[in-house]
Amino acid sequence: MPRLQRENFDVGKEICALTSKNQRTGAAVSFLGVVRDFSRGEDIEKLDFEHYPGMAEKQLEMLETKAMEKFDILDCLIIHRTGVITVNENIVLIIAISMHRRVAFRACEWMINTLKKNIPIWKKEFSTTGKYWVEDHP
Amino acid sequence: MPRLQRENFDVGKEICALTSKNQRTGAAVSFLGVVRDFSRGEDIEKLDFEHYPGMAEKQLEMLETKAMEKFDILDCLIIHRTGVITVNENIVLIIAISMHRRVAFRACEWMINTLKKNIPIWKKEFSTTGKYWVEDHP
Amino acid sequence: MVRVRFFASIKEKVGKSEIEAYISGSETVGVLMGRIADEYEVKREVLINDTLLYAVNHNHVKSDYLLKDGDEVAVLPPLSGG
Amino acid sequence: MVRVRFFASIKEKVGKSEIEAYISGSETVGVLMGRIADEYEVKREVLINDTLLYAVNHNHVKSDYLLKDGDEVAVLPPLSGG
Repeated sequence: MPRLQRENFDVGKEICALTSKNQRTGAAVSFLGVVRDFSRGEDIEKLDFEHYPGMAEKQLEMLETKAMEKFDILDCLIIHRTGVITVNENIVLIIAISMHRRVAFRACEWMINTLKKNIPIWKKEFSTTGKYWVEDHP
Repeated sequence: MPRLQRENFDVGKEICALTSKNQRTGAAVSFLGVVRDFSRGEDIEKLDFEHYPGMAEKQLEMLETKAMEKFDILDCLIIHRTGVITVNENIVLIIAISMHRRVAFRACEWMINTLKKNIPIWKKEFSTTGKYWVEDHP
Repeated sequence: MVRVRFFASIKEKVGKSEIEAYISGSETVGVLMGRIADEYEVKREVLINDTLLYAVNHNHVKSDYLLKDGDEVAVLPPLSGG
Repeated sequence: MVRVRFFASIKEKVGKSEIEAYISGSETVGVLMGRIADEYEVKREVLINDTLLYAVNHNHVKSDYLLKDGDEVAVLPPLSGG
């Protein structure tokens, strides 16, 4: 079950919880997105994440379900934070576990790419010169 | 600096230590290898990892250096355990951090693939029916 | 009657996070957007352009999707999660 | 004189983890392996086959690598780390 939450998460605890639930696990691939101090030539102070309540959760659930159907993985998990997040803090964590590593890499990368395209979440950047909604896909 | 160690490692702590050293970090991709309970049709009890002291450390250092040269990543880390490891325990952790996610995925997967080909480490499987050295690349 | 929700930059441009709108018979998302733009005096390009996505009842739809009474419509500016 | 180290399955087959061997003038890793097989009474295929890797002074080398006095040679069965 995906989670959309204000609080931070513990990366190691989440990976461990997933792998220890499934003794067949041979590989766990994770993607952690964190706030960079620099974006589009500007120094970043913080980000503010808005989401579409209801739809974001539903689409995240569909994303996990599709990943399980599309790839030969044992389990997966998506956690995305909302609200204000400062430099070097965690934004998003995606984990895929599998018997063999290749599919875990493919599934994890596919999930973060698809999340960026499909999940109704928006990021406002607060830089030293102003604030603006990010409206492209770097 | 890579590490070859008997003790377990804390996945979250290692990822965090790497990302917090570099404020430009936008993405951290990690690969965690754990002991599966099942391999080649047999139930596994434990693995025993032997390595070539001196050469394994040196080749792991070269692997990190090459990854830094080959991919646009900010940093990377390889930790591999030695000795006896039981089911569901950690074997190896590989982390790549970068500004943008794509290169971190490429670098992390390249490192684990290259580790399996080049680093003088050998795994003995102890199954319910016997023990044997693993001599292929699944 | 449908509920229409705006997010992020669109919300700031329209000046509202949600409105209610009557729909007449078989109306598409695109046609409704045109009417809303006129009524709320924003340029049509704000609500109708290639970078926007639309959703009805939490599912992604195209602008030719036919609305029915009670639908929740949403205008999604370019997504930037992750 | 060179030091020769064996690991994993090779160590078990040869029955030793390391030996010392004299080398005569310009001898390759492959030639040395043949001599060791004869001397320690293991089949040549144990020390010379396509699945093995060789290392000299901690670097991967091919079997035609020319040894010199003081080298540390290692016979590496198929690797299985990770």
